[in-house]
Amino acid sequence: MTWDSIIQRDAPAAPSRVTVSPDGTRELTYLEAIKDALQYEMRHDPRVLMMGEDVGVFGGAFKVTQGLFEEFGEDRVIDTPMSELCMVGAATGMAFMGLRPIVEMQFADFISTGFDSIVQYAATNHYRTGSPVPWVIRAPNGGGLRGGPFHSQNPEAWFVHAPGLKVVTPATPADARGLLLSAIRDPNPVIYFEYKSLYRSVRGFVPDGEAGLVPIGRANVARAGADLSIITYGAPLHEALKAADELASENVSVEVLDLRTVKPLDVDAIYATTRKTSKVLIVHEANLTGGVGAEVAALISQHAFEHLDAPLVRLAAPDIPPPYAPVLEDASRPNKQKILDAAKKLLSF
Amino acid sequence: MTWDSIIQRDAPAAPSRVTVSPDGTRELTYLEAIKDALQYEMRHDPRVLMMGEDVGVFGGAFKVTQGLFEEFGEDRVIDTPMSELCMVGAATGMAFMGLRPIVEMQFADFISTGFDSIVQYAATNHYRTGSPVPWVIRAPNGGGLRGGPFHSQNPEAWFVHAPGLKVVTPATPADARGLLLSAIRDPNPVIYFEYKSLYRSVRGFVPDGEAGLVPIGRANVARAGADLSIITYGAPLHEALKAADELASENVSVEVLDLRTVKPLDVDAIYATTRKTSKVLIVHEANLTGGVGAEVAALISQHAFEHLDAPLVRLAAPDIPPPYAPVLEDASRPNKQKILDAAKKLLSF
Amino acid sequence: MEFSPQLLERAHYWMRFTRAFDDRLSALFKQGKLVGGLFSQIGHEAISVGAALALDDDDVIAPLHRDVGAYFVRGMTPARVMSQYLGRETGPSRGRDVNMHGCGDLSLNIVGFISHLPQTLPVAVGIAHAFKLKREPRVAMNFFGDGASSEGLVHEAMNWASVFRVPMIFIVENNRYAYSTPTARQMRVENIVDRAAGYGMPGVVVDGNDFFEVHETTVQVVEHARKGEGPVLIECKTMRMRGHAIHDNMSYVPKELLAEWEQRDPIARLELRLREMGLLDDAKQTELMARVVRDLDAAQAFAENAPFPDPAQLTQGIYAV
Amino acid sequence: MEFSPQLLERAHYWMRFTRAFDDRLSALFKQGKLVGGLFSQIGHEAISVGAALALDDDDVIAPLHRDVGAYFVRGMTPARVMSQYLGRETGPSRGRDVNMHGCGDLSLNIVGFISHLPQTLPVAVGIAHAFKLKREPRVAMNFFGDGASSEGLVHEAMNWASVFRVPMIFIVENNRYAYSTPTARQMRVENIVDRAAGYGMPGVVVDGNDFFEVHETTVQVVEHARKGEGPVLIECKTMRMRGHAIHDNMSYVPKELLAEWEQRDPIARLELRLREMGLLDDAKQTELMARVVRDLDAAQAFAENAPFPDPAQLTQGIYAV
Ligand SMILES: Cc1ncc(C[n+]2csc(CCOP(=O)(O)OP(=O)(O)O)c2C)c(N)n1
Ligand SMILES: Cc1ncc(C[n+]2csc(CCOP(=O)(O)OP(=O)(O)O)c2C)c(N)n1
Ligand SMILES: [Mg+2]
Ligand SMILES: [Mg+2]
Repeated sequence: MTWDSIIQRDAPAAPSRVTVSPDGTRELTYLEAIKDALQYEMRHDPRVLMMGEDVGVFGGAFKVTQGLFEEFGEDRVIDTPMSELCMVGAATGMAFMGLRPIVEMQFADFISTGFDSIVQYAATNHYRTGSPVPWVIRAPNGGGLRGGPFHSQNPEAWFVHAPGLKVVTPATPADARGLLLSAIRDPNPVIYFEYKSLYRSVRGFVPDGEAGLVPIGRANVARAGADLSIITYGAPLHEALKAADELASENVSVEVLDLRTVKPLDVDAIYATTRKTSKVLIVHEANLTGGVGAEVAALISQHAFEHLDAPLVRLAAPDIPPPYAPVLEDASRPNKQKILDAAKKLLSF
Repeated sequence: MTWDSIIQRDAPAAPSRVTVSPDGTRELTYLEAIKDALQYEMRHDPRVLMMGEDVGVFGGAFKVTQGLFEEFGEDRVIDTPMSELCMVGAATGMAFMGLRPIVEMQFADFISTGFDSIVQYAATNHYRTGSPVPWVIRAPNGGGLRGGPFHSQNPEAWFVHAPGLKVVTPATPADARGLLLSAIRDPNPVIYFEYKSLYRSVRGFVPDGEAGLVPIGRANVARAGADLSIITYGAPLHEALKAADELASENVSVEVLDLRTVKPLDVDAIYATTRKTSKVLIVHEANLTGGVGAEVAALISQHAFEHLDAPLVRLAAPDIPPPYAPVLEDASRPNKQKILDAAKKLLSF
Repeated sequence: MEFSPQLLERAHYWMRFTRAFDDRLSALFKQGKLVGGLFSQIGHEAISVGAALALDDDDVIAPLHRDVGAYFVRGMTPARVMSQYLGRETGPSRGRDVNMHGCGDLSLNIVGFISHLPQTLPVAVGIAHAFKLKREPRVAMNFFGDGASSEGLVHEAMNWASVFRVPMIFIVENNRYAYSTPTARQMRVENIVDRAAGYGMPGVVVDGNDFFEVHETTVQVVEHARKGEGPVLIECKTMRMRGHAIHDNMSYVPKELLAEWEQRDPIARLELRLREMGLLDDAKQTELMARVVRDLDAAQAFAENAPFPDPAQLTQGIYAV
Repeated sequence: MEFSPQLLERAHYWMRFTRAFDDRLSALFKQGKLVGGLFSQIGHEAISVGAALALDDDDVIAPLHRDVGAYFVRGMTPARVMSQYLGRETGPSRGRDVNMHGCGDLSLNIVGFISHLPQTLPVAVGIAHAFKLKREPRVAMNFFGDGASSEGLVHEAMNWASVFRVPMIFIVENNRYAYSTPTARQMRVENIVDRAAGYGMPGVVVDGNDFFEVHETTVQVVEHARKGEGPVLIECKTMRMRGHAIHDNMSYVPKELLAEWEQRDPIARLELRLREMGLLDDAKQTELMARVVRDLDAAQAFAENAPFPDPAQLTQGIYAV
């Protein structure tokens, strides 16, 4: 740490309550799990560094990186000028020279400002030249925080359409840590969407050390069931699980598949759950048209068509910018009730 | 015309061969039809102006705007600095002040450089503030010209996912003219993808004057049929029609639906053809994953599911940057033979 | 330059009103009546009010998140801005956009900004370009921050404005911080205005906490632009006196720096000058403050009684028809 | 500065080779053996060769479409470049990328560019940044054009390089045109280098058609950057002597301008100086030209006999494993 001669420090934040379970896992919030992965990897791999706007001294807009500047210093936790496009390009250059940069977008919404560096340069590089581009972009995703049209977006589908990227969307603390470790170690450019609405609202047991690495490209059956599949990812997973709980009490057995990675998709898991239940409801927070749900539906309707016995239903935000007013934002986001309604309608097909 | 004091002019290009049919339509190439629409609208609406890199004195990289600088002068055919992001933003500002700017991207590939101005500012503006943004971006789309990874892209799906835009993809001279007129008159930001491979390879009769306006959002049954539907848009339409011809000679009746507009989609036409044939093959030039075809398949699999009697098949470019080497580019593009193969497989389901 | 008493009174009222509006919003936030982000503009009153007062009604302004005063001067009523903050149907975005974002109204010649900084800049440049093409004697003015100055689009917009010689006034509010990032980490120059020369554009630095200097300079620059002499960059030096937004206690800002700038408070300085000029006394001050509170209460009452948007209309208005 | 005979001989060879390579590609194009775009670099030889010769092997270079000479100097063989143009498996992109695009090879410390200008610039800046972080005494050099200079990313990259004081050399090749657009329509300044001051960065203008001036300046600047004194912008004044690409007859360029620059041909000037210095005579010239043709024939033969890519591998390599 060095550029803080001018800075007066707060008293350090109280350490968060960490519960350790008998098998050595710790109970962490989603946010703590992300930070744990960053810290773990930076401690073990000197090539790893981080950069972004206000990630250093300030600890990031969401305080995900708090304390890392103090631990790793200004060469590894780099506060940058406001330049998303240059930031991603610089990460590519650093990656070329053997470093493993992690870029934080202050909000996922601003990833579009770095678009060309991502989809044109980095994504295509390995195919065109054979040189890998091992970087990670962390992008705080989604709504629910009354952030309005430019602090609530879910832009993952743009990157799913761009050849050469990997895109992950963890929904639990364990996946948040496990996928971030995998993303940092992956030789490809990986976009890691982390859900703002889950940062402090979700806790869970998370393995320490090398345990709990979650492979990119593998979905997870978050709840097994037989009557209907809900395929989802990111924040709505928790709404889907609540809906499944409620349906269970009505004797309906719902399988919830958490994609976890939206590029490349785990097609085997998608087809397996389709075969099992024959009825699929796809849920995501991003707007409907051209979203990831469309790709999932298209894959199923081509490759698991014979196993379907009902229409493929998508539940997503409408095709509007995420609105601010709580009454509008709430109406626009998929939630337990909407999932229940859609599921029941589908079950009665 | 004024900034040409330093410019030596070529002899004017020979006028293109124009055939006029008895009903007053003229036979034009796809490129001539685009230019005709630009010229017609600029003659009739003084608010309309054009800008882009090299669109003026040079007449555009593809010579689509040749002669317009001479006719309308430097205030209405504006050669800009290389600044796609600013260009789109400036168009929005001009639109706010009552002008009707048309922006030319030199290649559709460079539209990603203006991304934020399009998807964040212009697209969302009417929803957020109630003020319309009547501009058009013309983007020469697609491959087949040995342009390699950055002069052959088909990026329309990104914009289909962005709320607030309209996206059109004409495949014939008549639609090229008719949709461009509609796009210019539309009060919303419209992205007009024109196909480089069709510029001079396709000719057709095109109405003059106000006739032949093609509404945005309306698909066209390019060929009626009963056994199988091919849903497509843009350059591959012509390959689909050739395949349909060939299948007709084998007594298979293929319906070819040309979407023409990919946002908003003509869902009624999509469901109608599905109901009619029960077998659907979706074809586009853009890469597969997260492409427009996914949305079409998802819509059918939800809203016309009961009418399907075979899997929904998509035929598209693989998920790679468009490769340069002719042998690779040819292998990556959908063509008549691939359409035939896919159609036959589907017919035998 | 002459400053008429009427002008000074207007400036005084709006600077005071803006400050009070800012304090009121913080109070509402603490009461939980306002959710989402809240940006304080304290310390920026001379810039927003001083520059906005240099424009004619026909001119277009594109202010930012710390330019609330400019919205007011240009006719966006406090009741509407308050409605926007409270997510009501009566705000300029009808509850669609948040806080000062998208707080525009083209009928008032105010262009709203979006978060993506500085996306409004080319829009304002395009507006100025339209004025030039239409041969209208109007100008456009756009604000941006020291942080936003690092974004590539600033370069494109300044270059474009200069190449086409459009009637555009760029105002950069250098308030020493972009969120937690001090200007020394944002750029290796002392003055952002040094970049103007690279566009063949005049640039001028003003004390952003001095209403008289801001206003006089902008008046001159507006005249320059209106005469067709092209764009100008004005750098207003100031200090962000609160955190980036209300959640930020700005522990990264040295206390001495804040104390130093406290001494240069733009409103205190204006009031001192007004007293020196014999235009202000205790009675007038009391009267003005009472008017401010009254008007503020009315705005708040309007907003708090205004309806929320109707969720049945959630998807309406995505396209213009 | 001393120019060793060895260095001058190398420069002479590569400048001549580059020119001949350029002519040969045009011929192949006309024969229909080469499809897609073809950019001539005629007139740029002193810049590409002169600047590249200032670097050590460990330094990284990111040249552009008119810097073919730089690729050669840095060890990208003509056979590989020719293969790339002919879409063969033996080109650096194995037929995936087109002409000079993506013509990089990190094992040679050459970074390829992509069409989206100037997307390679931040990549080179990141490379220089990595050198600084790793405390390696290496530098990065990137080329861009007068047209690309209008893109916002140039601003971001120069600002970033300057804020972090990375060992980066920016070379802007001001060849007076961007496609059909003359610099006067691209910017309202005479010298792009005037922008360096706005980043607190030194800037220098050189005659881009004078090998000696280009090389001496770049050597000094490389030393400056290598010592940790931060980035520098060099503007090379030159003229694009052909159309933007081979399809363009550049009727928009005044004939007198071309005639004037014809007089400043960088190769003719180099050869004149070499003769004056007693390093070149007719015999040596003949020998060198023969070597150029021989090497060029070999490269062409290699490329023409090389296999095309295997379409069965079309989708391979999208991910690194
Ligand atoms: C493109 C983009 N990146 C990041 C942000 C997040 N952000 C919002 S305000 C801000 C700091 C702005 O600083 P400055 O321009 O100096 O304005 P100030 O807030 O100081 O008035 C940042 C980083 C953004 N709005 N837009
Ligand atoms: C972002 C972007 N927009 C447009 C283009 C199309 N284009 C290719 S080269 C060129 C002109 C480049 O001019 P300059 O930078 O001066 O380089 P020069 O060709 O003169 O060497 C243009 C407009 C591009 N490659 N990238
Ligand atoms: Mg600031
Ligand atoms: Mg040039």
